[in-house]
Amino acid sequence: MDTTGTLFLPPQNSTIASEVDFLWDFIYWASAAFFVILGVAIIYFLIRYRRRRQGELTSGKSHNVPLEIAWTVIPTILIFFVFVWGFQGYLKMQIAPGDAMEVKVTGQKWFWSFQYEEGASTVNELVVPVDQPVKLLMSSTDVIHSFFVPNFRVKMDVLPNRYTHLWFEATSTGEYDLLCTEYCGTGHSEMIGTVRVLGEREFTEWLEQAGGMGEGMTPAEFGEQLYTSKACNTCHSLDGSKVVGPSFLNLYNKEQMLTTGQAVVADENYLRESILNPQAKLVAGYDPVMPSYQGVLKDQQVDALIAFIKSLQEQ
Amino acid sequence: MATSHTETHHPNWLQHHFSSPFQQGESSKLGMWLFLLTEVLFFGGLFCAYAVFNAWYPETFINAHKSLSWPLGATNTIVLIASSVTMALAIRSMQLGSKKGTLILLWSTMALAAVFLVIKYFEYSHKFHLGQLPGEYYTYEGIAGTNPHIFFSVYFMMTGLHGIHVIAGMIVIGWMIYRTSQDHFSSDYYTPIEMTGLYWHLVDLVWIFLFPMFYLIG
Amino acid sequence: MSNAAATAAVPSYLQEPKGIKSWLLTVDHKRIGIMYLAAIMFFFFVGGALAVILRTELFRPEQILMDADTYNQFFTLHGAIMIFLFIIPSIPAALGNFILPLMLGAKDVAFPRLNLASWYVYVFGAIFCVASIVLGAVDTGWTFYTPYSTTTSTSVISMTLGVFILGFSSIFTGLNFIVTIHKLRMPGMTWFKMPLMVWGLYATAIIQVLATPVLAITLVLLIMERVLGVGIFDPAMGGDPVLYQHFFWFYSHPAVYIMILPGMGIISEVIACFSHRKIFGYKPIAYSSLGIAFVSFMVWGHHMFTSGQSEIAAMIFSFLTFFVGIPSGIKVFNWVTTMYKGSISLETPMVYAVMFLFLFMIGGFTGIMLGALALDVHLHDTYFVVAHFHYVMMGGTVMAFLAGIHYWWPKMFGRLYSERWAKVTALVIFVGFNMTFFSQFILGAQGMPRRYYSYLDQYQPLHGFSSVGAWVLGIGFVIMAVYLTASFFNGRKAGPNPWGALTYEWETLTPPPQHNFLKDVVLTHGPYDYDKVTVVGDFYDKSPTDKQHMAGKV
Amino acid sequence: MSSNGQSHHHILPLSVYINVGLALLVLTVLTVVVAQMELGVFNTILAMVIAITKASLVALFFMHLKYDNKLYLIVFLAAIAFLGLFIILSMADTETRGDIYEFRGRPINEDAVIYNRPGVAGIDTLAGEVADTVTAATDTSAANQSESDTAGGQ
Repeated sequence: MDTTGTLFLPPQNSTIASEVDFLWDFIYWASAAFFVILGVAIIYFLIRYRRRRQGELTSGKSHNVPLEIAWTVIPTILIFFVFVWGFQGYLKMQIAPGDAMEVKVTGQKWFWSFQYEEGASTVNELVVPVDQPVKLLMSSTDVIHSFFVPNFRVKMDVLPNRYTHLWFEATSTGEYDLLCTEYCGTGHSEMIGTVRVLGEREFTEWLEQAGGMGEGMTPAEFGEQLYTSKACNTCHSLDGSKVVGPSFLNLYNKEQMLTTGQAVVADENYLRESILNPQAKLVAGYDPVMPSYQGVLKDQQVDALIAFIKSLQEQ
Repeated sequence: MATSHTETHHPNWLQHHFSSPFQQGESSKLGMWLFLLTEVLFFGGLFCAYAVFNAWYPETFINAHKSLSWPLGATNTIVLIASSVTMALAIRSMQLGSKKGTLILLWSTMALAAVFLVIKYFEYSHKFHLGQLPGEYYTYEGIAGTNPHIFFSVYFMMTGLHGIHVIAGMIVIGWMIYRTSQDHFSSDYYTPIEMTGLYWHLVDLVWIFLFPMFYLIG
Repeated sequence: MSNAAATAAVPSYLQEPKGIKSWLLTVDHKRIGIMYLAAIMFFFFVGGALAVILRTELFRPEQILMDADTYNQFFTLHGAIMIFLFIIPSIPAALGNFILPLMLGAKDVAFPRLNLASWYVYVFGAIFCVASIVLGAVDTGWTFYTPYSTTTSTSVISMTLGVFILGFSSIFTGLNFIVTIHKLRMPGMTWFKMPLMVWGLYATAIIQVLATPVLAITLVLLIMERVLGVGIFDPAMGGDPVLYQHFFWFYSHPAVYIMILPGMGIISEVIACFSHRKIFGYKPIAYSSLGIAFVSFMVWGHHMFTSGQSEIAAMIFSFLTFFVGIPSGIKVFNWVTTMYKGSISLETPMVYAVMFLFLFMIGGFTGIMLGALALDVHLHDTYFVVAHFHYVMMGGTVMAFLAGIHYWWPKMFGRLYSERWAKVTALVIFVGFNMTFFSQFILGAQGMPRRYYSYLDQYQPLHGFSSVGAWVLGIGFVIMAVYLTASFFNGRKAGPNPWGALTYEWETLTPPPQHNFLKDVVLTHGPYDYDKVTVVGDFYDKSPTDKQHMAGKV
Repeated sequence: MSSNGQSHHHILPLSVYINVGLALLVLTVLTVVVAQMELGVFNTILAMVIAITKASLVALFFMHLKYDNKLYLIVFLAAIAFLGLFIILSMADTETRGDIYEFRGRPINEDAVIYNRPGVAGIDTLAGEVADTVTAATDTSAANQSESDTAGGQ
């Protein structure tokens, strides 16, 4: 298995990758052959048959049945093979093995979240075991996104109010880019995550402690970790600048003007409500784009985030 | 194509780039048929939407279609068929050179089109009253099945688009009435009326399908 | 026609009638063609400027010129302008309008007033599209995918209404061309005596009248979705966003052939003329145009292999997709064989035609890759697709368009351009083009998704290279604008038939008089009878004598 | 035939129009009667067969396709054929999405939440596009939007 990649293709890190790359190679070299033959012919003709005298009469031959049959039939046969291989590979990509581990994927503007059957959930980081098929059950909460891992050669659109699916089996441990390939607005190019492939034992360990607070961590430190891992950072800055949502700096106990015209103090209750039900009290000047974190964050995690926000007070 | 003896006969309605009235008439007709082809495909998108959603929500479509009044739909069908007959006869009348007959028949077509629209108006206002509106304005609660608003979205889009075509047809027929009364046409030259007729028959054709799709089978 | 002295007194269509009003109210297909040409060239340079700005922004992953929202609006505008305002009308409405009746020996198109209306409708639609910039720009991409397009706060309605109106312009042109080709051929011109450009335009026109109405209804539904929330494409209301994609691509895939088929027509003309040889496989080329037009209606689903459409649909669409490849391949084989034993003169139009052959081949081969299901899953919506369609649309259609412009320029304006500058520019464009887009094949296959404002660091070197290529390309087009403008004002005067071609547009004066031909033309030789008739082009014959026409013998 | 381009096809007798008109009338009555019976799928099939018959009558006689240049017939049939292609190929997708995995064949929430559209509602967007001045109005609509979000949220 090629794990270094070529000029064109990234390394192969899933079971399906070599099959896709075989198809690539076949078309690539067949095309190269045709390209060279035709290219050489064009250049040769340009030189050999350049105009030497104005107004000469030329050959009136405009048909050659064997030649025409050949250049119709040969490409047709080649193309038929390409179709069959392409379709076989595609079917393999569509039908997941029965023992595949299932992970629920949600695409939202502009991050990915993953829910494991065991209860763990992550944001922008899909952690999977090596050498084990993983089936993703995907849907979106807003617009269409698309789940793409180049090294695995898999891609599938993520639709609102519909499930789509995708499966893969990673063949080596490591971290691979996860990209959104269906245009979804401002943060489209920031909707990048990682697929972390772990050994079987490491994965089991990870799954057990995933979502919990590490030992010896203060709630605020845990919150800081969640701030990145749950992708709060895509919309909320820590330096007071306005991104998509309000900055966390000095947010605690600040008086906020709502879209309804009311004022509200950003206390613990308000922060909790805004995380779990963001549109309930929307601060004026911001779009109602934040998704609800109900069910995504555990209570302990919400507390940790609030603790982290409280710690961000400038003197 | 052109026959040579037509060169001498050059009536004022013959455009310079055509060599004979025959060529001009055939060109107009082909152009009109191509236009009708675009109309068929324009409605086609909605027919496709109807087919897809009918297959997805068959129960809804059956339940929802019962809220449409088939007697009104059938009346409208008959009205439109009658208007098609008068339209076809108007062309025939002009072929025979009868200006008066053409005018009477065109006016009848116009009147029947108006009757169609009036009936449609009563149907629509009844639906508006009940809250059987398209999409997110749908508030009616008496129809069982998933997503009944989709039925009404498709219904209003298709009949609405058809209605717009009826109105456009009436405008063109009005224009033809004016031109006929101004003696623009004769038994030699009546292409514009013929083209209007083709258009009007297509409007009728579309309704011939809309009627069973919405009023009878859902 | 050889009697230049006697006919010199006849004013050309450019000279008579005079005045701006005579232009704005003209029903002369040549003037309408020129007005189209002016309009599309304007939008080509606007779209091109946007492209250079976009590439500059992408030089490095971080912000250089603009923020993400502006970038999204710019690439949407670039796509919408280039597709709806430039490429679709470029060859049919601008060059085709000018050349089609001349090639048929007709005095005008079948419906001259409809033709003028088509231009005004185009301008009207263009105003709506441009107005969307002022009203808050559009950030949906030119595809207007729901539900993004139904929920974004930008002025989607203005843009889609503009495109809706432009559709009518396209339908009018197509309808007009079909009738013209059916009814207004000169006596003696049977279907298989028509130049291949006419076949290309005919196939194009069929697609225009068949596919464009579906786009119109799609956009109406999209607007209704925004205005009334009809819910047909809205997943939250029981509708289906994938259905929108079916609707959209039912037009937009055939539209790709609206763009390329007339280009292929131009290439057939140019290669035959400059190879001075009977075109090889006339009927296969003609039929393959119709074949492509027909099959193009059954392959749209290959834009949707990863969209969540069903596996069976994907299989059907993939299978049918390959049948577009065959006729395209046949054309290329025929063109190359036409050069065999020809008498090839490498003037600028031919240079562009050869560039077309190379670039279109690459575009076609990568198309095969994208048609293969398993491989498309990896390549879909990456820069590979971007590079592929730029190779077909720009390397194909735009190169053909440039070949056509340089080929018919003397006929249109009666003047020649600087051959030296034209060839240098062609070289600059060829180098710039490949720098810009070949690097994107590699980027895409490596996994770089399209429509990204910023990107991961590992993609930077190729992005940088591509951006430099875009600047080179931009410079090439600026040089072209300069030498063509110079030619327009004081280029060398051209004779009626500079290249020695046998199609009938060259039988009339240069530039042609108001009603095209001084007297009715009758077909005397086929469009590619270079084995029977030969004409030395007055471009080659520098001495101003009268022995250009040497029918039948050398 | 004379040089005039119109009367090259003969003028149809009045009876043709009357008879076709009557046939259309009868067929309309027939389709209504048939629809009142419970015939299962045959209701749809019969209704479509009758509609196609009626359409053919109109096209052949009123639109003169029976007598005119066959090219027009080809144009008309092409329109129908391509429409058919469009519908069939679209439905080849929409009807078979659940073939491999049943969950892919249907929406997650079968019943639409009609008043819970993501983002800003259509009418407000239009207003916003025409004149972006009424910020206050859009603000309230956004607030209403969020209220309905809470009400209809899962």
